[in-house]
Amino acid sequence: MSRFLSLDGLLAWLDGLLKEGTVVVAPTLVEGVSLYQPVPAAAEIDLDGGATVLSPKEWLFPQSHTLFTVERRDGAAELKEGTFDGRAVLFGLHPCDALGVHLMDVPFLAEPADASYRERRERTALVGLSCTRCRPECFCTSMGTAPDDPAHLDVMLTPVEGGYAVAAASEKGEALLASAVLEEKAVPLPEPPVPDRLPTEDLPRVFRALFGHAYWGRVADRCIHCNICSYVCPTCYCFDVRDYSRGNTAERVQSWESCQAPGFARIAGGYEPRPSKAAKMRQRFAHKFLYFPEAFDGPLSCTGCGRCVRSCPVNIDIREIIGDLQRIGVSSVGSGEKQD
Amino acid sequence: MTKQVAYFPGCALEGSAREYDVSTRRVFAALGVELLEVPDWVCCGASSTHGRGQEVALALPAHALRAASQMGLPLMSPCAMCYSRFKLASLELAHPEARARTEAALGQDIGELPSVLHPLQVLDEIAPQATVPLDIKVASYYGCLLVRPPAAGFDDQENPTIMDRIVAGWGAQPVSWAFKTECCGAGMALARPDMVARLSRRVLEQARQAGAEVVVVACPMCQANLDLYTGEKDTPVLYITQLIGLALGLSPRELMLGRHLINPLPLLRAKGLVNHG
Amino acid sequence: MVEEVRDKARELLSAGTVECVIGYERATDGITARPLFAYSPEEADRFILDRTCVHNLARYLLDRKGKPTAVVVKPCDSRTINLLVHENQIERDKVFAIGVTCPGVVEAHWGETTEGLQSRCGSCPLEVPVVYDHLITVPGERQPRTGFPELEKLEAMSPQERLEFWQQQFQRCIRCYACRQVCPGCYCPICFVDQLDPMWVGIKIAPPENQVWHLIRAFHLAGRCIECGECQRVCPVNIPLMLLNQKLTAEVEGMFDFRPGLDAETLPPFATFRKEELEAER
Amino acid sequence: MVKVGVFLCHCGRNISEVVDVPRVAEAVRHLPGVTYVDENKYMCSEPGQAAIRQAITEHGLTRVVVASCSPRMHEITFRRAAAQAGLNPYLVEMANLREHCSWVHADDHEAATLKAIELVKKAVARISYNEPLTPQPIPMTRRALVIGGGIAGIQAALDIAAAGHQVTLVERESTIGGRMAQLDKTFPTLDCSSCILTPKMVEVAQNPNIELLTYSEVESVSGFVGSFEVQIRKRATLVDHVKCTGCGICWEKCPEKVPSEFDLARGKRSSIYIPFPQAVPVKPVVDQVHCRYIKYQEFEASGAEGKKPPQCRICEKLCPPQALAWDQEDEAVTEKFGAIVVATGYDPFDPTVYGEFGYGQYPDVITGLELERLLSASGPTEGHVLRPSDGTPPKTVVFLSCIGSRDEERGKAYCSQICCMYMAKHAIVLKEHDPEVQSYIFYIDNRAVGKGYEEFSRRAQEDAGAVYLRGRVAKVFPQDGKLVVMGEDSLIGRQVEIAADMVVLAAAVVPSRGADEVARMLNISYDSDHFLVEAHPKLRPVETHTDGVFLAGACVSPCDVPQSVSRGSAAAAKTLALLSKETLVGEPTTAVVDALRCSGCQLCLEVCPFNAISTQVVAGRTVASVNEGLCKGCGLCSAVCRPAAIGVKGSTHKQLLAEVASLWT
Amino acid sequence: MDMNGGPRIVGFLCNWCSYAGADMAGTSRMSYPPNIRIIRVPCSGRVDPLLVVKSFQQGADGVLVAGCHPGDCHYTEGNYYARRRFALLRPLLDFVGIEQERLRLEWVSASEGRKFSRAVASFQEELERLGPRGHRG
Repeated sequence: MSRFLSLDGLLAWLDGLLKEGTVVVAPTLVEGVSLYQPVPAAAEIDLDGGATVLSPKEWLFPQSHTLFTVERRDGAAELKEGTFDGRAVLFGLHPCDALGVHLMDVPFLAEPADASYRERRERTALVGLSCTRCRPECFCTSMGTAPDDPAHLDVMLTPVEGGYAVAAASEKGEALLASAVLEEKAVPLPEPPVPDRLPTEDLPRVFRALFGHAYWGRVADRCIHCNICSYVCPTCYCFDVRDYSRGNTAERVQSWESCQAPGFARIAGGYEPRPSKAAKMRQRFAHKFLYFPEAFDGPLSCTGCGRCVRSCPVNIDIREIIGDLQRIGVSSVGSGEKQD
Repeated sequence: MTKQVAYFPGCALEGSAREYDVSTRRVFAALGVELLEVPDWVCCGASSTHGRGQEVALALPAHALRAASQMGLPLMSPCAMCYSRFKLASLELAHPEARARTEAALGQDIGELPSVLHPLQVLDEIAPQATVPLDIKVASYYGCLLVRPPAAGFDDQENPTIMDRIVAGWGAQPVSWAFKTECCGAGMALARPDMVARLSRRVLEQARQAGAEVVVVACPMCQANLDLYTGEKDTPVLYITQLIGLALGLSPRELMLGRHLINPLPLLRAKGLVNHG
Repeated sequence: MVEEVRDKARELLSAGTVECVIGYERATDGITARPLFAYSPEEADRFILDRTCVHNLARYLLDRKGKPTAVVVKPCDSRTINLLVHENQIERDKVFAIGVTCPGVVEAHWGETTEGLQSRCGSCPLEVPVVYDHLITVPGERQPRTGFPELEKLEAMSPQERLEFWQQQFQRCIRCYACRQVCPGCYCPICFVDQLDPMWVGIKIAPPENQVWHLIRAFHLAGRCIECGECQRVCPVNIPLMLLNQKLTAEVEGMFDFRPGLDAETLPPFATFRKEELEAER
Repeated sequence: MVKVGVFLCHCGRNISEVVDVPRVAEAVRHLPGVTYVDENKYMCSEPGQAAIRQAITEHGLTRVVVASCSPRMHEITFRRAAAQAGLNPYLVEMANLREHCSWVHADDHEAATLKAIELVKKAVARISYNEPLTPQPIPMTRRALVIGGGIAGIQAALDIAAAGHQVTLVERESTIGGRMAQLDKTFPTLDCSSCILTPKMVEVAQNPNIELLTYSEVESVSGFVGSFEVQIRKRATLVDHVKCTGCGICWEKCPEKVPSEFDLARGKRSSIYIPFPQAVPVKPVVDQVHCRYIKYQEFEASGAEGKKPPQCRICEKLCPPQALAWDQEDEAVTEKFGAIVVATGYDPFDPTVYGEFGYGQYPDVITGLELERLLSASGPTEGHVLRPSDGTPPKTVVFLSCIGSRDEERGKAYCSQICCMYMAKHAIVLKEHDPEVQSYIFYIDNRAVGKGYEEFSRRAQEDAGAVYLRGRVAKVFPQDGKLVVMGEDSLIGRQVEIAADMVVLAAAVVPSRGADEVARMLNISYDSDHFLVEAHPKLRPVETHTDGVFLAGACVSPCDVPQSVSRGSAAAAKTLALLSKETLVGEPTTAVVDALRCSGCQLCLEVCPFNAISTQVVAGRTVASVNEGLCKGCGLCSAVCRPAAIGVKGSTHKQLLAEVASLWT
Repeated sequence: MDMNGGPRIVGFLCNWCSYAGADMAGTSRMSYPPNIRIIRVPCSGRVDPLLVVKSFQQGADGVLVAGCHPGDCHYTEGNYYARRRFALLRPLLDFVGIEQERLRLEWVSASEGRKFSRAVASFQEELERLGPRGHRG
């Protein structure tokens, strides 16, 4: 016996939440592009849409938002912080995206926590949706989650005949479900699909070993150094902060930033710490598979969602890179000719 | 070089200046230029007519211009007055509103304006093929209408040379003189004969002083005045087409040399330009 | 014809004519293409050539300034070479252009390709590259010219409708700058949009900023866009960027009878003027 | 952090009666950066300026905004005031509250006041981005070039030399003197032209500060004010002027006589020659077109068959110092100059276009300049005026004015300025030569503007009995050995005919051949008649738009001797003002390139009107680089630069953007 | 302060002709609508399209660029380049919904105070006809 929520029940539940002022952020189709956005009504939600172009990190860590504004009146300054004081439901996360949120928590909630991230995070409940099928670019199981893994979620929904099997994974989840009309009945859960598996054995060591390998230069050749991979990635969290001032008002803005962008980390005088294409390219993967695990002991900073694979204009494929490195590593750990 | 032209004789060449018409037709035939006469042509609007106002001043010449345009040929008139009128009219008809008004008056479209030519321009392009050497000193007299107003003229308005070039080409010796474009008295022949006499005589005097034996002209009015008021000495006044006719070996009769008041034949015989006659 | 590419590449590499041949190979999805940089004759075996070869590889010449390089160019891509030579970015004699005639290319994104050709191929004036050192003829009927149909659709709208249309597009922009990074005309060391002093646009990702970015991006390509369509292809949120470029392409051709990249000599519109012109357009 | 002082001007009541100035003061008091606000009835008055100076020192202001009239009016005033208080003058900005506000919005005080507030905000926003600017010193080559050795060029060269500066005078002909040397006498004083000119020519030759390059032409000019690089070609004279003593045997004995250019073909010269006896330098040149020996050499070289021309070489045989140098070749020298004076002079208009006057047809129809040669004692007729046709002295001479002048149809639209006076002069001089001469002058208007000119032309009429006929001439024709001049006396409305012995055409003055090429070399402009164009027709009559290039004499517009001389001196004065400095200080508002941002596309090179931009290699990249000497700060480069890598000081991207951003806040 | 007080106009005026022309309008007391903000630039050819686009983003309803008459440019050619630049920018703006009438290029000489004041007035009318901009920066 488990709990069941019919499709109508689901919509009614979400509309109820909306009515009481909860922000529901869910996959929606905008001009054929699937994005996480606050929805005006549950009907707007793209329920069986696969993975969105952008990950749900958009909600907790917006592309751009105002940290605070200052206004100057008769010599005196007045400061207003940009806060979120409502409640939100992040709906439709697949297990990989749930893992993504977790991996964002690691740096942002580690003391001293990022105030505005923590605020949103605490006021947001995560409602997940387990995967009934995999896309060719999926490899979540290689990254420590699975199509039906409820980890890090507050509520987990599994699509079944006529509705969803419901599992609450946290108190927050139980509280949220209070307003849902649930039936108790036996619903057979579908067999979870099985994505490709990658050789991820001690990746950090391999990366360390092949740090200066010419291989990076070769992959980087075709990279155009746009920001797509970082922006679609659920775990990339680099940002930049700037002040905008106009007349008597000023605003401090935080926006996404990408290690692939030209001039990333460029400092006064024009010095670039990672001038070569190779170094830039390596930076992204080294961060995921070497620096992050080392800094936060353990987890690789990748969810296997495959978004970067899908959106890269020149097919720089993280799975291929991991494979290649393992192959080279096995054959010639450390012996790779120095590249830069 | 033009092989065919639309030919507009005009009133003068039908009457007083028939020899100009005939010699022109003969010479051009000999030179292989076909003159297709403009069908039922009307007055070109020259002399006093165009003074009656712009409408008639354009409508009359427009008739022949339209005809030529339909023939798809340039319009050629030997009469300097006709030439001038056609040329000026075609310039004015280039302006849309003038054209519109004229077409309204005409009740017809004029079509693409033809180019307007004077025989001199055609002759200037034809390689001379003299059979009789023109050993004679010639004063080429242009009068006013071939070069003025500058817009309508086809040579320097003060010192034209096209006729000198042509007659030289045919073997004659053009003299350099200053009265090439002086007024002959033109249409005042009846109103102020005294003045016309003074002007014409002076022109001839100058020609003689410059050593000319004959004066060649390309305008019926010039010919008439100079021929009439010749002054104390007789200097024959020939149409350029007559002179070229002689060089081509045409007979005085064919060129109607007999029609002039000053009989050129004695001189021409003396010069051996005509043997019989 | 694929073999012809491979043979030429092998020949150039083994003769040492060039250090690198840039062509296409199969992508990891097994159906689309991706750029391949071959440094050895062996690697040349991986080259492919078909209607999924959408990338403008000539753009990579900017990364290989001064290094002898061969590159496979479609007619549109070939205009890049003239553009970059004219703008003193590359030396013609360092480039070996393997030109391929083009019947048009399909829409190709990872894991999916269309049957029909890209719409921009409809307005392409060329079938044969404008510059090449070796020409490979690709069989296939070139699709009939369609001009700029979408452009006309938009021009038919009222300003208000156009405004709404573009706001809808621009507010989706995430400013990943893939359009800029892929563009052969965007090679500024520091793009105006990245400049902080003065801060023309700044880092804020919001509709007004996005609009400034897209207007100036397009205008900086006025009289320079060689119509390879890469900006639109790479956009992760499907903004029809080529519409802006095509608008300017049409205007430039109308006003100055100029189409960029067809040769390397003609001065572009902003480098010259005629005293008698454009008083009407003012 | 900048400390901005805002100074609001009432301009009497010009501003304050429309704009509520105290309210403006309140509104801007707390703007970012503003630390001091003051009002004054007249900011531009001495007390007003004093207030600014005082505030700068007492309040340590680092920026000054003056809200008053148009910067075109008082920017300099306030910059100077700031400078006196030790503040860089370019840290001053103005808000135009008068011309752009109170004077145009007098009908709406509220709106005007709100606008005034915004104009001040705008200036404050802009000024925090102003940078202290110091003009780039341009090293001055204290040496001048004068192009053209006519009276204007001579005067300029002498004045510059007199001030102790080096000057090079380049003349295309083999002697200096120009047109004035061809004149017999000069109006209105009737001094003998060569008597007053020759001493100056000699002085040029002898002045140690003057380098005289005759028979030479300027071939190319590069560089800019302070350091023009000029290439000059010295044509081969085939005579070693160091050896030559100018004894004259060669030109006396040379058997090959040809028409003399100096005498306008009215006389002859040898083919080794000096143009006229008083020539400077008195050193001959070999005319390589006519010299027999040259012809002989060419024949030899051609290897043609047939009769050889004579070897001649008489000059060589007779030359005492053996100065003939047959193998001499053209020589190109490149020299550096700080400033350039252009004095290329004029040519007479060719009257043959007027067929009716028969110039070229009738030998006795001549131009005024040709008459000068006939009148000149050193001329072909040794000063006896004789008819070219039969050598008899003319008794009746008719002058035709405006031949090519004031005639858009076949000539030039402009008045040639000198003709009226020289016709009067000729009438007087002819009378002096031969009392029987009767002159008739056909004129359109008798223009006698100038000191003593009107009196002079009266003298021609009253003393010399010249008959002035107002009207144009229709025709000149020969009759019974005379030239009949047929014209109209428009005052009595009658046709007149005069049987003349000689007809003199007052041919128009046109720029001398090649003046336009010189202009192109110097990047200065010329008008549709090819006269060179001044920087401003009234206030900068000798300057050009190219700094350091000045104009003298008839190359600007027709002018007579006194005008040429004063123009020459004026150009010299301008030149000296430059040469008197060790270094020049140009405007500091020039373009600058940020090499880090420059993409090297070189579009700026294409659009720069002053060729001030070139390229240089910085850190392995080819980037644009501005020559501040040539840059005028127009900013065309800046507007076409996609990465905003090139900016104009004083009109930087930051300043303009700040102004835009300040609006409606 | 959207349309009340009239449409907002940013005027980029070249220092040599048009700014002086505006001064002339002042000295001749030829009044014109107050809601124009004049920015002095060395030459109309100095005006970067970015400045125009930024002006619109800052909330301008119209942008006026004024320079010397063709042939009179203090720098000989600047206005010709400006003319080309804005002839292309206008249709682009129009294409994204900023009516091209909102960007004006005028030739105003130093003596044409009347022309300047008339230009501002007629531009103002034009902009009032168009109404406030749909999307303001």
